[in-house]
Amino acid sequence: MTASQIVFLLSAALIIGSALMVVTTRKLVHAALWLVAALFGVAILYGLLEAGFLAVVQVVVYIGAIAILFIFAVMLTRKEMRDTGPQTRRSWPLAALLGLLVLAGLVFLVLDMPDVARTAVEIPAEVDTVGALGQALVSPEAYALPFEVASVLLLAALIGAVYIASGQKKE
Amino acid sequence: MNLWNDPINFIAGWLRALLTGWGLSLDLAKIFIMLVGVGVLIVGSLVLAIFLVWVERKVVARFQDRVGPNRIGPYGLIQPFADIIKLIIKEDITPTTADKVIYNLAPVLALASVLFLWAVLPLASNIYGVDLNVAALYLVAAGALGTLAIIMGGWASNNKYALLGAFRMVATMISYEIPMVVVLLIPTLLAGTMSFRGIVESQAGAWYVLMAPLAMLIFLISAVAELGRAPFDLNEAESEIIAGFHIEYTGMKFGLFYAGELLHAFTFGGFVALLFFGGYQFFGLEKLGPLVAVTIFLAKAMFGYWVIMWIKYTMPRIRIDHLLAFNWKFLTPLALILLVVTALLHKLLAGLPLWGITLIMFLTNVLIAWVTVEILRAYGRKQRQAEEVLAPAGQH
Amino acid sequence: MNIPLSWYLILAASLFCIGLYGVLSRRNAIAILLGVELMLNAVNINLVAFWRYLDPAQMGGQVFAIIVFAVAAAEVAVGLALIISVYRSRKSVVADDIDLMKW
Amino acid sequence: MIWLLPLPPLLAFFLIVLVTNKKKALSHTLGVGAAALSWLGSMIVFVRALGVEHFGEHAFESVVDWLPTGETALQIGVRIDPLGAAVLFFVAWTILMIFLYSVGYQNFGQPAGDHDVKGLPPHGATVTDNMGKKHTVMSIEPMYSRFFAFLGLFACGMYTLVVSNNLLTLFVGWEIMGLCSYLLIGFWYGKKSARDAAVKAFMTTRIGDVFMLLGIAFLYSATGSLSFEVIFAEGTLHALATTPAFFGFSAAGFIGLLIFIGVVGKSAQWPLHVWLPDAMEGPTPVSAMIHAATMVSAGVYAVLRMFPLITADFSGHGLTMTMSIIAFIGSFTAIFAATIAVAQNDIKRVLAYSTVSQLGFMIAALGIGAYVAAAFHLITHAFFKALLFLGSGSVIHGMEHGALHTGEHVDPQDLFNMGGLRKKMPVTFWTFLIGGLALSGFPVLTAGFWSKDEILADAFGHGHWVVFITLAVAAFLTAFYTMRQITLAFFGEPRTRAAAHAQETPWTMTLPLVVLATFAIGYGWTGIPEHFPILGGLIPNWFHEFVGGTLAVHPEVLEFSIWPLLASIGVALGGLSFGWLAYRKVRTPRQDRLQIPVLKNKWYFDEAYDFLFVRPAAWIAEQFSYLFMDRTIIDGILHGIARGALFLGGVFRNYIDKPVINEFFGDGTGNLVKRAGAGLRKIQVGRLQYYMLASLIVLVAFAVLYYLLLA
Repeated sequence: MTASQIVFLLSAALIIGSALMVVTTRKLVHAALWLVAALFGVAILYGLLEAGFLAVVQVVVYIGAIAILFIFAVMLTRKEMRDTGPQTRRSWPLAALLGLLVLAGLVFLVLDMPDVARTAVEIPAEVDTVGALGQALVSPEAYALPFEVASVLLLAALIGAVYIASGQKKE
Repeated sequence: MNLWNDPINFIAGWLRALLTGWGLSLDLAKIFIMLVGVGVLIVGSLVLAIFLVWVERKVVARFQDRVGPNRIGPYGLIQPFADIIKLIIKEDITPTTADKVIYNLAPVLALASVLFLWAVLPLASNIYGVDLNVAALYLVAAGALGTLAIIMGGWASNNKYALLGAFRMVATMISYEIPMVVVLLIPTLLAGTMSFRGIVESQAGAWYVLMAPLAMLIFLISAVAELGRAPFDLNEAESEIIAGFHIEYTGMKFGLFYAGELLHAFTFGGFVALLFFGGYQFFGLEKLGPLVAVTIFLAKAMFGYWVIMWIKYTMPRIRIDHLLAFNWKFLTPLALILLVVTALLHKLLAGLPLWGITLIMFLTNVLIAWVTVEILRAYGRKQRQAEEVLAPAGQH
Repeated sequence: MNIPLSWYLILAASLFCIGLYGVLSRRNAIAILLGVELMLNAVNINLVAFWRYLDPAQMGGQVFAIIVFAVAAAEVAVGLALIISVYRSRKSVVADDIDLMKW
Repeated sequence: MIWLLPLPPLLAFFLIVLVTNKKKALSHTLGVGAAALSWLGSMIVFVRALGVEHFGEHAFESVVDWLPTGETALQIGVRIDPLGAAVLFFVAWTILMIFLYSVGYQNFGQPAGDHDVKGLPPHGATVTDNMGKKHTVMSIEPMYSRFFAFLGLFACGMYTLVVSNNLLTLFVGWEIMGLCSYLLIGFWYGKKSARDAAVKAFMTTRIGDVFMLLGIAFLYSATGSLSFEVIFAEGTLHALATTPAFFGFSAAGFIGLLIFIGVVGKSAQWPLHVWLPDAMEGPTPVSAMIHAATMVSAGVYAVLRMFPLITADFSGHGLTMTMSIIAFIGSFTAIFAATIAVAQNDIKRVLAYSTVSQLGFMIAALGIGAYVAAAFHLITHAFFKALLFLGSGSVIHGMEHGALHTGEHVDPQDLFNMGGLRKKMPVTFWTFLIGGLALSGFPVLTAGFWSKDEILADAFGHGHWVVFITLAVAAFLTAFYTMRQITLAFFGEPRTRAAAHAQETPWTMTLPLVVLATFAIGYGWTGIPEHFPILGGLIPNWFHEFVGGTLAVHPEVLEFSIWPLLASIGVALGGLSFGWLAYRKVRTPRQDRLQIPVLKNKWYFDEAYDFLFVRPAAWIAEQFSYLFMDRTIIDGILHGIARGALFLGGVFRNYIDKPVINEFFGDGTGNLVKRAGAGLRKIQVGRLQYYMLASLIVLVAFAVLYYLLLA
C-alpha cells in the first residue's frame, strides 16, 4: 500500500460517501453541499491522475459555478427553509435495485476487460500535458471543431437560460 | 546548499537527517517534513494576518486624520493581540434555527480558501509551497471556494440580511471573476506559462505592468470586488443589510472571517506584485539571497495591500446595478479587447528586442485607455443631456 | 502510480449508479439534476483514467472531459432555468407534478 | 485557402439577415464585398493552378474527417482540379458581376416608393424637383437587403459545389441553391405568378433530386466512399462498370443515370424543363444567376464531374445505354427549346428557352463523350448568357424608366413594345449585340462559335449523325431567334412612348455588361483547335490541354474536318441574316408569321402535363373512382348485397348476434379493449422518472437476456 493508493482510497471514500449523501439527504441545500464535496473528491482524483488542469477546472467550474447555481436554485424555489414531506418517490426500492443491477453489470464488464489491472506508465518529466492539451484544443488537426461547437453550445445555453428564467416582461 | 542560499532545502535536509537518525523511514520523514512545511506556512500567514490588523487600523486612522492604535505597545503594536483576546472571550453564539454544521464550517472554509492561495505564492525563487503548472487557474479555483464559504455562512445563519448579503457577495464575485480570469490570461500569455514562478522569472527583463498597465488596473479592480471591499462592499452595507453575511457570527468565528478578509486583501496585493510587478525581483537585488527576495516580495505585496486600502477608505460605496453594469458593460469587454490585442501584439512583435516590445505594448495600452476614456466621456455627455431633457436647467 | 485501472473504473461505475439512483428516486427536480451531475462526473473519471492509462500522448480523453464540463454547465444552466420557470407558474419543483405532457 | 471560398458570401448572408437588415448601403457593401473576396480568392487559386505542371495529377486537395463511423470516417474536403479551376474562374466572375449589377437593378440610391410594399416589385416614387414639378421615378426595392442576403447564400452554395471533393458536399451545395432559387424566384411573393413559379421550380427540381440522392446512396453502398478521388480510381470504376445492376445497366451506368436525372431537373432538360421559363418571375439578376452562372451550370458541372463514371463502361465505339439516353435528351432538348424560343415575345423568356436549348447542347455533347467541348461550351455559354440576361435586365430597366416617365402602362418585357433602343441605350445595345452574336456562334470572333463548333465537330468526327444534324438545326434556330430578338428590341423605330423615353442604366449595371462582353469574345480564343485553318496554332489550344487533364486518359485531339466548320458558319450566318430579313419590317405581333400556337404555347407542355398528370388524376378521382367504381359498381354490388344481407341479417341478428356476439364478443371485446386502454394509459403518466425507470428496466432485461443467451 503506497501513499498514492492511500490517497486514492481516501478520496474514493469521500466521493462515494458524499455521493450517497447527495442522493439520500433530506435537506436539499445539504445535498448540494455534499455534491460539492463529491466533486472536490473527483478533483483530487484528477490530480492523482496527473490531469492538473482538469482538477483545477473541476473546482472552478463545478464548485465555483455549477454548485453555486444549484444552491441559488434551491433557495429560489423554496418558500420555507425546512424541507418538508418525503424526498424520495415511493418506487425508490425499485430504483435502488436497478442501480445495483446496473452496478453489477458494469463491474462485471470492467472485470471482464483485458488487462484491467494494469498500472500507468510514468509520464516523462519533459512532457507538458497542459501545453499538449492546449494545443489539442485549438489545433485544427485535433479538436478545434468540437471545442468551438462546445463553446457555441454554451453560448446558446446561456442565452436560452436567461430567456427562460427571465420570465414575462412587464410592458 | 547552505542556510543563506537555499534555506528551505537546507532545513529540510537537516530535518530529514535528524528524523531518519531517529529511525523513521525515508517516506514517513518526507511526509512529516511536508506537514511541517505546511504548518509553518499557515502559521506564518496567520501571524501575518495579526500584523495586518494593526496595519489596517493604523492606515485607516491616518487616512481619516486620526492617530490609530497607539497605547498598547510601541505604536500600538500589541493592539491586535488585545483584539484577539476580546474576540476569544466574547460569547460564541449559534442561532437556534441555524444549520449548525454548515454555520460552523463556513468561517473555516473562508479562511482556508485564502490559505490555499499561499500554497502557490513563490516568496523567492526557491521558497514556495508548490510550483503548480496551472497556478493561475488555481487562484480562481480557490476564489470559488471562498464564494462557497460565503454562501454557506449566509444561508446557514437563517437570517434574511445574511442571505441577502451572501447573494450580493456571490453575484459580485461570480461576475467579477470573469474579467479577472480574462486578465489573468495576459501575464500567462506573455510568459507562456501558468506557473507563477515562470511568470515571475519571465519578468526579469521588464515588469508586465509596463507591457499591460490596463490589465493590472483591471486585475486590481476585480480583486477589490472579489474581496468585497469598498467601493464594492455591498455585501456588508451597514445602512441596508446591517453587516451582511456575517451578521450572526460572533467571537472568533467572526474573527476568522475578518482575518480571512485582511489576509485575502494582502494576498491579492501579493498577486498583483507577482503578476505585474516582477514578484520577488527588484533590479537584481534578489540575487543577494532568498531572504532578501522574500522581503522584496512582502514589501511589494504590502504596497498592493496599501493601494487596496487606499481605494477602500477613499471611495464611496456604489449601487448594485451600477456594480454589475460596470462589470458587464465595461470591465469585461475591455478585458476581452485587451486580451485579443495583447495576443496579437505578442505574436506580431515576436522578433523585436524587449524594449521595443515593451514600448509598443505600453503605447497600445495608452491608446486603448484614451479611446475608452473618450467613449466614456461621450456616454456621460449623452446621459447628462438625457437628464437635462427630463429636468430642464434652472428647475433645480 | 501503482493504482490499477480497475479501481478507477469501479469507482466510476459506483458513482454512476449512485447518481442513477438519485435521478430515479428523488422527487425534487433539482435533486434529479444533482444526480445527473454525479453521473456526468463518473463518465469524466472514466475518460481521464483511460487517457492516463492508455496513451497520455493522445489528449482525446482530457479534451472530452472538458467538453463534458461544457455540456454539464449548459445542462445545469438550462435545466435550472426551466425549473425556476416551472416553479413560477406551478409553485412546485416536484418532478412528478410536472406532467403536463401526458396523454 | 480553398476552404475559405464559400465562406464570405455565407458570412454576408448571416450578417445581413441578423444584423444589417435595416441598413441598405451596408448590406450591399457586405454582399458585394463578400463576392469580391471570394472572387479574389478564386483568382488566386486559379492563377496558382495555372502554374502547376500536369495539374490534373496534382490537383489541390485537402480533406478532414467529418463524421467518424467506427473505424473509418466520412471525409469531406475540397478539391480543385483543372475542371474545377476553369469552372471556378467563370463562377467567380459572373457572381461578382451579378452582385454589382444588382445594386443598380434594385434601384439603390432612389427614393423609397410611394406605395411600395414588401413582396411586390417597386412601383415608383414621386419626387418634386427644384422647379416644383413632379416626376415619377424608379423607387428602391423594399426588401433590398434581403435580396443581397439571398444572393450571398446562393453564391455560397455554388462555391461549395465547385470546390467539393465529394458528392455529399456537392449535393449540399446543390440543395442550398435549390432552396435559394425557390426564395429568389418567389422574391416578389406578393405576386401569385411568382409564388406559383417558385413552388413549381422547387417541386420540379425535387423530382430530379430524389433520384440523384438515390444515385448517391447507391454509389456509397457500392463503393463505400463519395470522394471523387476514390470513386474515379481505376479499380473502382472497373468494378462498377462490370457489376450488373438493373434493366441491363451496369452499376456505373445506372448510378450515372440516376444522377443524370437529378441534373435533368436542375439543368431544366426535357421533360423537366417546365420550371425554368416560369422562373423569369424573379428579379433579373436572379434569372441570370439561375440560368447562367449557377444552378443550371451546376447541373452540367455535375455531369462533367461524373463523366468518368458515366463513361466507365464506354469502350470507344457504340454509346452505352446511359450515354445514349443522355445524348438523346440533350439533343432533343436543344432543338425542342429552340423552336419554342422562336415564338416568344417576352425578352427574358426567349433567353430562358435559349438557355434550355444551349444546355441541351452541352448535355448532348457529354452524351457522345465530348468532354472538353461540353466544358468549353459550359463556360463560354455562362459568360455570354449572363451577359444577355443582364443586358435584358438593363433593357427592362430602361423600359421601366420610360414607362414611369410617360405614365404609360406597358409591359416592359414585351419585345413588341420596344424598338429603336439602339440609340437610347448604346452600351446595353453593343454589349447585348456581342452577347447575341456569341450565342448565335458568329464565326471566328465570338466565344460561342468556337465552343459550338467544337461540339459539332465532335459529333461529326465520331459519326453521330443524328446528333450532328439535330444540333446543327438547333444552332440555326438559335441564330435566328437571337437576331429576331435583337432586331425587335434595338432596331427600327420605337413602338411605344415608353420605348422612346427609355434611358441608359447606371454604371453599376453597365460595367458588368462590359466586363462580361469582354469574356464573351475573349474566352473563345483559349480553345481554338490546333488544326484550324490559319488561326489554329497561333494560340495554343490551352483549354483542351488544361481541362482535358482532369480525366485520367487525356482525350485525343480530333482530326480537323471542314464540314462541321462549314456547317456551323453556315447555320450561324444563315440564321442571323434570316432573322434580320424576316423581322426588319415587323411592327406588331400579327405581322410575325412565326407566332404559331404550338410554338407560342411551348409545344403545350404545361397543358400536356396538366392533361397527362393533373387532369387524369382529378378525372380518375372524380369519374372513375367516385362515379363509376364507387357509385355504380361498388354501390350496386353493395345494394345487392345489402338486400341479401338484410335478410341474412335478420336471421343472424335474432339468433346469433344478440345472444353470442353482443353479449359475449361485442361487449366482451369492447370492455376488454376499454380496460386495456385504461390500463395502458397509466403507462403514459407524463412523469420523467417513470419513463426512465421503465426504459432502464427494459435495458437491464435486455442485458440479462443478452448475457444468458449469447455470452
